[in-house]
Amino acid sequence: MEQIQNDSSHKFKLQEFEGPLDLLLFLIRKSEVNIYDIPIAEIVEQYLAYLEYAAKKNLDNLSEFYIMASTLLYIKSKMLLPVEVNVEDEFEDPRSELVERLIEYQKFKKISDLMSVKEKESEWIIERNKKQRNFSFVDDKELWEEVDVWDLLQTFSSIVGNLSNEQIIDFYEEVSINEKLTLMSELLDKNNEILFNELIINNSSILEFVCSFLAVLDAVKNKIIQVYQNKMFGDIRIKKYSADKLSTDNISHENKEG
Amino acid sequence: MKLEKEEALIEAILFLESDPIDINTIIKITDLSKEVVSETIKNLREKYEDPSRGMDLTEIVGGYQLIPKEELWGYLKVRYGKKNENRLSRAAIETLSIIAYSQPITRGEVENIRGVSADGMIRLLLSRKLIREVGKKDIPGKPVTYGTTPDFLKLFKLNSISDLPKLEETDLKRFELNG
Amino acid sequence: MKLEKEEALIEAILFLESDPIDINTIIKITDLSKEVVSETIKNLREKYEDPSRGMDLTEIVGGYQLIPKEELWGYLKVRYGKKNENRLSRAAIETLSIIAYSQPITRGEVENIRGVSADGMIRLLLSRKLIREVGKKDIPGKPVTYGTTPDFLKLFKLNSISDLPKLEETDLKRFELNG
Repeated sequence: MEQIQNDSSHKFKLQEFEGPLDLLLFLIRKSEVNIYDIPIAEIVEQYLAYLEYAAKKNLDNLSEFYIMASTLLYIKSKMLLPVEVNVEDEFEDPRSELVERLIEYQKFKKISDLMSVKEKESEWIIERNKKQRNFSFVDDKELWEEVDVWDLLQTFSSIVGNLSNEQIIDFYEEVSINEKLTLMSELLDKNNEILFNELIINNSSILEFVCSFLAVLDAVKNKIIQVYQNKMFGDIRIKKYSADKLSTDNISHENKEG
Repeated sequence: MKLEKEEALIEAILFLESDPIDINTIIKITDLSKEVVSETIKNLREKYEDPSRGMDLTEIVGGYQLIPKEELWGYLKVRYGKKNENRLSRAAIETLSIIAYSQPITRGEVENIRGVSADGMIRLLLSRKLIREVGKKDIPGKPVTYGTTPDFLKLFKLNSISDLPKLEETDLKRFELNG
Repeated sequence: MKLEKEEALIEAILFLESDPIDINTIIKITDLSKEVVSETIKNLREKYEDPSRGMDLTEIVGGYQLIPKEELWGYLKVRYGKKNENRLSRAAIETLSIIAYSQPITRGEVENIRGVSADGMIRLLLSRKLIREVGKKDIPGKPVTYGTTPDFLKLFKLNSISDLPKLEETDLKRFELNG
């Protein structure tokens, strides 16, 4: 930051002034003079010293400073003239208009300080992610209610139809065991305990038995269920797996090997 | 523990996020311990359950999210719902049908069948409570498997998943022919 | 009045909006009376004042908005903060202050107060949408008059122009040597 020394050895920084009024306010304060009785000659001298320096530094936008300089010089000259005292007229101080402007300007400088504080608060803005929020109010219950189970079937069937033969085989083979696993967990949601027989929907299908049995073994292995059989060849009872010790009146047939 | 300030901070984070935010990200932002974050989320969630609160703190895949309570959706739909979309998206039905017919099924398997990412759709179906996590598949990585829920059965007026209409008539034939 | 459900609904609306929402829009969405909406907003605002809440219910630019509490910004800045790179210069703030406190005001009047040309500053403030032309003064030449905009209120977090910070009565008149 560049500094100069003027005659009164007041230091000030260049470009600190928003305009000639700002500079004048500064000079008046520094000189600690009464604004209603500005020693114009002294202030003009300091003002011109600054201007001269600024001109040397090739600062832009000095025209307004020059206009003020001429105003100041005009006031100074008016003050040098003898005042014709006319008792009827009020004495018009040649400085009064300038003083009014300075006071008005100072008022706004103070307001600007207040505003600067407020503006500084907006240095940071905390913003929400503006992109479309993820709520699908339209993918609503009612929309789902318009879909029926046949839509599901049709959709699924067309998906299957588009799969390659290889994909279908892989895919189809899994369906049945998975289906039994699903049925089992569904039943276990509603009941504490279910019977193996409940997994069999179509009694005539051997595949049903095989898949159900494989599903049970799979679930046991994955610690989803526990199974018991109270008597030989009796129905297998299926319970949700719990880490607690099994009660003694049941014989565990947990089969880790599957 | 009172955790007032922690609660305020995490509430502000949930407010600012528009997507689900996972607990590790919250830990990173807040510089709080996992225990404190979990505890605070639990407290917050309970507070949001109050009927005078407008959102639920929901846990869905990918993290936590504030979501306007469902009973208010009727009012909110007009202004905040996506317009020009009064039909369920094809993707949603497809994904649901695959999960319904092939459960338990992993996300990867759904993606294989549909050929596109299933992330968003699975999240949607989870939040609609039509599917849920049912276990983990016994393959490397132990991916989560999904299945349908009681709400799914209710919606499609099924007593049990075994009442889903079967493919047999049309596609089983094709399967047999080619099998 | 308990207004539980109304509170929930209005909270959800405030949550979904990212910009200030005015009371009439809330009335339209909720189909509630103005009294009920005002009362509910008052209740909500009090509740949000609790230190365990992460946002404030603020009234700005004629609307209501949930804004994360300022004391939390330190944590939130990294992820959600946007530094305002367009801070106003001293000259711009001076010009803006003059216009804000003396609107409607012509360029000439601004220049008279500041003692410098206001052309560039007015152009800057216009382009930042902080001021706008509001009319013409009925003097020879019919110069344009300027006033502040809603964006101005938003930037300075004001609800209305009457909320501008006030100078003490004494400050207005007194000239301070040390000011």
